[in-house]
Amino acid sequence: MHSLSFDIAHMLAGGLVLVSFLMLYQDRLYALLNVLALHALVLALSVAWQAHIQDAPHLYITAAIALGFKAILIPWALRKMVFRLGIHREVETVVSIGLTMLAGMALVALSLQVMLPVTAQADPVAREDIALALSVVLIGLLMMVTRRNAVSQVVGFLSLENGIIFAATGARGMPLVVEISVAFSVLIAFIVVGIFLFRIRERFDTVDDAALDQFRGGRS
Amino acid sequence: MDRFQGPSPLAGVQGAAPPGGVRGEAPGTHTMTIDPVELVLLVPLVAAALLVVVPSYRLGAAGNMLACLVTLVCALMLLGDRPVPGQYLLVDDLNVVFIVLNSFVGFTTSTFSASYIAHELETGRLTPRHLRFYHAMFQLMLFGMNLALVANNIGLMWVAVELATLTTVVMVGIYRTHEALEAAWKYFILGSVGIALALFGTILVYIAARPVVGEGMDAMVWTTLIAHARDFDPPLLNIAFIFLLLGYGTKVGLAPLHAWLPDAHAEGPTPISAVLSGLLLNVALYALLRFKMLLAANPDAIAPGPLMIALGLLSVIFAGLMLYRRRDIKRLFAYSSIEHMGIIVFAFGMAGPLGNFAGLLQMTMHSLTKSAIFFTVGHIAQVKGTQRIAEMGGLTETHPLLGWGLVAGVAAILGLPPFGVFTSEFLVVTSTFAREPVLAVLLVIGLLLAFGALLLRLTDVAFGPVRGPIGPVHASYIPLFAHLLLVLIAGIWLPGPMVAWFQHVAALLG
Amino acid sequence: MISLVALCVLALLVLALLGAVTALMPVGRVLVYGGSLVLCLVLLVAGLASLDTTVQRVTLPLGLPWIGAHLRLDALAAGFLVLIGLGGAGASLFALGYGRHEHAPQRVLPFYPAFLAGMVLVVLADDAFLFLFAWELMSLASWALVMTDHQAEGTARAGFVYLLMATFSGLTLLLAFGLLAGAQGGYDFASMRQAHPTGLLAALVFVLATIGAGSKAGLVPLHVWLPLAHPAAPSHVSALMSGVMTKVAVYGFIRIVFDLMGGPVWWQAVVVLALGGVTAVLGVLQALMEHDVKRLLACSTIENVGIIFIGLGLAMAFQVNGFIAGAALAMTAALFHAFNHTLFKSLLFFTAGSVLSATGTRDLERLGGLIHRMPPTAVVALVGCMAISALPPLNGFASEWLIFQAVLLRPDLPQWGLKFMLPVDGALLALAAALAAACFVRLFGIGFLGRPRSPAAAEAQEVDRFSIAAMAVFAALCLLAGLFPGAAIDAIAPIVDLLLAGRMPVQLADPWLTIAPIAASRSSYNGLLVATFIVVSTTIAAVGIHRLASRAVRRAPIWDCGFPDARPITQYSGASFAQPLRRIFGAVVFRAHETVDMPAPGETRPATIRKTIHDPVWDALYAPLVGLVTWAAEAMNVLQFLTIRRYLAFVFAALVVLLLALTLWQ
Amino acid sequence: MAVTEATLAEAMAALGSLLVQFLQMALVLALSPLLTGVVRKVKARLQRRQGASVIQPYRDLRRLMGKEVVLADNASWLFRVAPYFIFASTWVAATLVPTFATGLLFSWSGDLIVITALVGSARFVQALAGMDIGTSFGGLGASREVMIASLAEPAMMMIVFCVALIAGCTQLSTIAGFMLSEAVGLRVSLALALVALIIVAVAENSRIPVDNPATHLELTMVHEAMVLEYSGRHLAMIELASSVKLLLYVSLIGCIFVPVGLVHGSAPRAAYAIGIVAWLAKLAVGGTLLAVLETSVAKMRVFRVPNFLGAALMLGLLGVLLLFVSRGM
Repeated sequence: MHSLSFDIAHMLAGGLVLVSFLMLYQDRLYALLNVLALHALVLALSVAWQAHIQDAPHLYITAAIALGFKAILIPWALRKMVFRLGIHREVETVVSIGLTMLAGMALVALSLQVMLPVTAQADPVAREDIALALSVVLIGLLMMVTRRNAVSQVVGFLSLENGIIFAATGARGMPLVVEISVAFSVLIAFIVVGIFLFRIRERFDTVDDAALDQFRGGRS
Repeated sequence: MDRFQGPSPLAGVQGAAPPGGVRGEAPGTHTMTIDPVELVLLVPLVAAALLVVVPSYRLGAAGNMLACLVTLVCALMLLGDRPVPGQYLLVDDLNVVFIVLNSFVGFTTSTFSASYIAHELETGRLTPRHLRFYHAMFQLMLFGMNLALVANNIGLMWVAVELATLTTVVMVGIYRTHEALEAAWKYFILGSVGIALALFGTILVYIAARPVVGEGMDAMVWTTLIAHARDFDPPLLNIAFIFLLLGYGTKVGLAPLHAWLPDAHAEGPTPISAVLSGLLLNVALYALLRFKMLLAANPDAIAPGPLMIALGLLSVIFAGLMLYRRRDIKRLFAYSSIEHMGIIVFAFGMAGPLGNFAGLLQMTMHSLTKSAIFFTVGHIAQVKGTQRIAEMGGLTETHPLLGWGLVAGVAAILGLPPFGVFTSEFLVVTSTFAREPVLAVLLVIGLLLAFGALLLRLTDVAFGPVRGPIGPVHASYIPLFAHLLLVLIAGIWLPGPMVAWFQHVAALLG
Repeated sequence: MISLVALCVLALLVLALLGAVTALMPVGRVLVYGGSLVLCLVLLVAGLASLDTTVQRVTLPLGLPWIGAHLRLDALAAGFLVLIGLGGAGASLFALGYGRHEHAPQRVLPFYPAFLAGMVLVVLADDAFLFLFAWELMSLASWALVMTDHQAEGTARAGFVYLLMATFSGLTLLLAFGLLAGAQGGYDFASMRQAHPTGLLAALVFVLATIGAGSKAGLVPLHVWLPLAHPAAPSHVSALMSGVMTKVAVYGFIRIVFDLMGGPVWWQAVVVLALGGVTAVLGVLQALMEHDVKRLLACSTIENVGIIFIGLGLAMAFQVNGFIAGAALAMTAALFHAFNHTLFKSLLFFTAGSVLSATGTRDLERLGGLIHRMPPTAVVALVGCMAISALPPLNGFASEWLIFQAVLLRPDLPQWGLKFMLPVDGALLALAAALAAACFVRLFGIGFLGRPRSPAAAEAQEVDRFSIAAMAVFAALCLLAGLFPGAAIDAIAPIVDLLLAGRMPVQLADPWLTIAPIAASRSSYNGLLVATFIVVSTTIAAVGIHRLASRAVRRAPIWDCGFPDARPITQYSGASFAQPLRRIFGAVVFRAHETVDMPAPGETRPATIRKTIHDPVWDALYAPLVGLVTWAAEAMNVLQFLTIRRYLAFVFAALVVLLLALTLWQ
Repeated sequence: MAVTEATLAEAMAALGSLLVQFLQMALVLALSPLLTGVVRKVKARLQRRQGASVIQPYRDLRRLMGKEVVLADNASWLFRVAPYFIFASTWVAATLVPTFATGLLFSWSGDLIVITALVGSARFVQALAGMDIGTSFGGLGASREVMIASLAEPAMMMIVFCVALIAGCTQLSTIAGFMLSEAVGLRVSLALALVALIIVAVAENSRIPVDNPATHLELTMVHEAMVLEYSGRHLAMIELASSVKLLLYVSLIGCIFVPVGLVHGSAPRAAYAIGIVAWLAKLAVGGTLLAVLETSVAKMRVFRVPNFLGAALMLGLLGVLLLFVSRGM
């Protein structure tokens, strides 16, 4: 029983990392959004499984948020936005996708290396899970810094956040998890709304292209 | 599992924590005995709720000041009457320093803000509607900061820091110019990533604590954590600290995580710049210190010192260089804040009784001085109608009080006697040099770089031919000179109790 | 006594506050300067009275609380207290009159007493914190004074360079004290005296102290601020800065190197000697090229600081070799020269101030003929010029003579470096003295003699009585110190005794008041007698000729070899006067270059001569540094304009780097 | 009684020393124009001219003193006081040099450095006086004078160092005494010092090749350019001071390098006669050699003078360095 629950949790965690890599691999925006939804789905499954094995019903709320908000609502909103704002349908990368994947590999290796000395004293879930969560977080950050497109950057942030939620739920008995996941959802909603309001087409930091060019040089 | 209440079986470790004394999650539920800690939180919260509906901006400003004053009084009461630590709230020697400082600067800033916004209304940059929002946000921000400071729970602390950050994001963007929005956006995005990293770190701390302390809320109560930190898994703590360092370090404004700071300072209303530099950075620093103590308590964990020293030094030298090319006066002082945060983090990184003492003192002095500078700069920018340094000049000639106020403030921030920053920088450099000469030399180089740049700009603004418009001033000088006076007194004479208290805190910090 | 001095400091600070309040009223000037005068006189008397007494200490509950503010009045402090009191009293007296010409008294009055207080506190301080506190306070207050005339061209740069260098000096001393205090934070001097640093530590402390005190004193190559800052301040402040503040820096050096560190090492003496020699010559050469009167005086201050440091270097050299009598001689000479320099440099700055207020210019090329318009000022200026040129029987000669005696004392020092440095320093000192004479012939000759070179100079009015009184007192003191050097030497003896546990023989015991550093058969000098001889011979000659030969005088137009040109512009100017020396020395040291643009026959444009001078120190040391900082600032500035993605990349990179570091650490 | 007798004897001795001191002062003053006259005479003879009488300088002085002074309109008091001061300080310097006797009553009131400095004082005032009227020639002379002095003075100091290091003191009487003793021997540094001193002496006295005392060609003048505006008794004082200075340097060289015949202050009276004769002989030889030198070389361009004096400075420094490195040199 324990072994099985552990294996399933582990599998879901691995799946999360895998989906993260899938994200890195995408070069079309719509596809990326689909993968994002998948990412959230895996997260939701994982959280639900944790709720089950930890016997912590409140985690189901988090799972529900992950499913409803992140797997459905956000991808949908982003898709809408890409359409409405006429954003390029391609993911603009800073370095080639191959290189990004390699870097992602390196990051996973780094996470494992970092977590290696952690003594597996209490339950092995912690060590493995956290290593994987760390990978997801790092890959999310990597995504944010290697993609020029605002939408893909939001996707990066979302996956980062998924990693954190995953870690939080993985930690047995962690308080405030639900609140945190709600807070994060609000944060993400803010970001999405912000992008939409400020019409950020290309870059994360461009509020309005035309206006920006005027003062960027003159200010310091 | 009951996650929200219930006395911890381990709360008794810290001494006396009677079950009834533990605070509930919502402050103020104990109507019978409201003690100062709750008031420190409650007052701003209630004020925020009230101010959002007050129509007149004058009334709003007055209410804002009043609320801050009451908060200050409550904070001062904490000095004498200190409640026992509970599961959520904690008042100890360390955070009392911060709370009192926070409330004081909050109060003076609200005074400054009253005269500042009057001018903003005149020039039409803000409307009364904005101001209602502004005042409410101001109080909310103070609430967030105070909550972060008194929180005995690392999760709660995280939430509070984020609340304070988000309110300031909104405040930074309040002018709704392109620049302001861009600054707010930058702040928001970088802040969010910082939030995420800090959270991850917090989770890791929990995971490290859980096997020792047990599941549930106890594993997030700081007093419990510190009592058991010795037994935590060191590698986990290490990773946690790196995430916390970067996460809260983003808020502290350490290079290379600083990017939001100059823009947020430059584009927001000046009271907010003052609060950002004087308070928010301190709050984030406070969070960092708490975790540093945690790490220091574990003999096998990585020493937090070197990491902090490295980031601190990097910030000092980086900011020192960045200061040279600044053309916006508020951005200039924002970089100076980065520099000083670097010094403070460096001092805490060096640790030891002298290093920690110096860090605490430097932090206090920096808060007072930098907010005083922003008060001056705010009025100067209003008089000149711009923040461009090139359009200011000869201020001591045209506006003697403002000009000399700026000179005094900058002299203080540059670490010249008779002001208090001198004392702390003296301690930092001398105590470092005896232990790590190379680091001290690097620090001195950074200090000199920053000194040169700030002095150069000060000379431009305060002296030389008169440049820019010579408008009338409607300044409130009291907050400015109150701060400068305090800094001056601290430079000459530090009250014995305060020193003893700082020394105690320094010992706590290890 | 020490409490009296401390009270004086307090009173000065109160005066500073009063000055800030009453700055714009006429009474403010009288209050501040009158008060400063009285307080400085009290300090002077207190210093004189404390020279011989035992060490007095007092600890105030200020500053760093667990240390307190330690004040200590020993012979060394008392000696410099005398110096500050004297210089301060003179400057205050002068300012009572001179201050009337100030455009913005509110920029001077609050800072002037604070500046004095800072200097007094430096010499009183007995712990590192108070010392540096006072040191920086002194810098800050004087910086504010430098910025007085803030709208004048060059003031901004002067103030900037000054305060930056002052802080550099402060921070360097901070490091030095940090080393001396050790990790335990023994910041009071008493515990520093106990911990004799050795080896590398001592070397480091010495280097830092030399840089720190030297940059405040104006040692080459740390002197660049001095010719900028001193002239920019009001003249009485310039007098204080040049005459007194540089001495306070010398005090700092003496305090650390001789008192706190214990014995020096021979290479340290070589370093000090080399710095002193180079400083002396470079300073005076720079002074020769200057045409701004106050800049010229400031450059000459550099020279004199060099001379003082030569004396200190000699003292170190002899002390290292256990030759205490020689060390005492050299130290006495250095201190005496410091005292003398205070006298004549203050005097000269006063005269420069008088000239400035009388003519409105500091440009030598626009002066001339002032001896007719301002006779008393001219007389005292002449005394000052002769004193600083080390001409007998004035005081400058007496102290330089002592230094020469010290150089000649021991050619057989065992260390090769000292063997080499001693004669070279002697030569440099001689060269500096000769060039100083040339420099001050030029200053007085161009400034006061000849015909006026501008209408302002032609219509100059003699200055007020206070100024003249101050100048007259200092001129008289120059003369007195020259006539009775023995008194000064004996007064300095307790200081030397404190530092070196040895002293020069008592001088006043000689019935003729001759001074003999070692023995009369070896070398001796009697200023009084020489002066008497000169006066008597002059009188005899004048009276005799007037009685016996002719006394007829006829006024006539200038002869000038039969080609008189009425225009004053045909006179030698400051630049032309310096030309030969500029060619000889300037071409090598300053890369001085002249280009003559001679119009072809028939052209109507005027011929022009253009001279260019490069400051080698600035070019070699400061320009690259400025360039480096500018370059780095420029390169870093890109970081202000990056996209959020790049900033995030920094965060990401920091995270990865730290995690990597963690794995490596593990 | 015994006490008073002793005191009396002391007083007599003191009076005697005082007399000798005054004798020296008077002799210096009285003989200096003669030395100038001798130099001129020898020079004239070397140039196959008859030349003026050796006492011509006395006549010149008398004539000048009797004349009225023509002062420029804008001459200041400094201009009028300067000649007397220049004369007095040169004279005092000269009397500090042991001419025929050492250890005179006031000889300890100044050593070799003081003598150099007194000459420097005279030059300082002279340069100022040259600039007082505000003519281009005065400035030219003063400017060149200080240029020469700025090299000659350090050179002189190096010579002083050299001698002082060998003798172990700067007191001329003691130096002379030491030079008379056997301890001196032949030393390289002394030879260097001698050459340097001669160069300095030539420069200080405005002699060919540095300056020409006889010229009045504007562009070559140094000393004469400074005194162009002087006339009458003022000029007389300056001329006399120049003569005294020449005598000073010849005596100085004699005293240090040829101390033969110098008597000590406490010697019997008769010995003074020998001393004076020896001194006169030295003066005669010195004056003749100077004349020969002046006749045999040509005047230099002004900007070659620094090289000439620089050589003296270097020689002096070399001598001193040698002494620091090895006492035997």
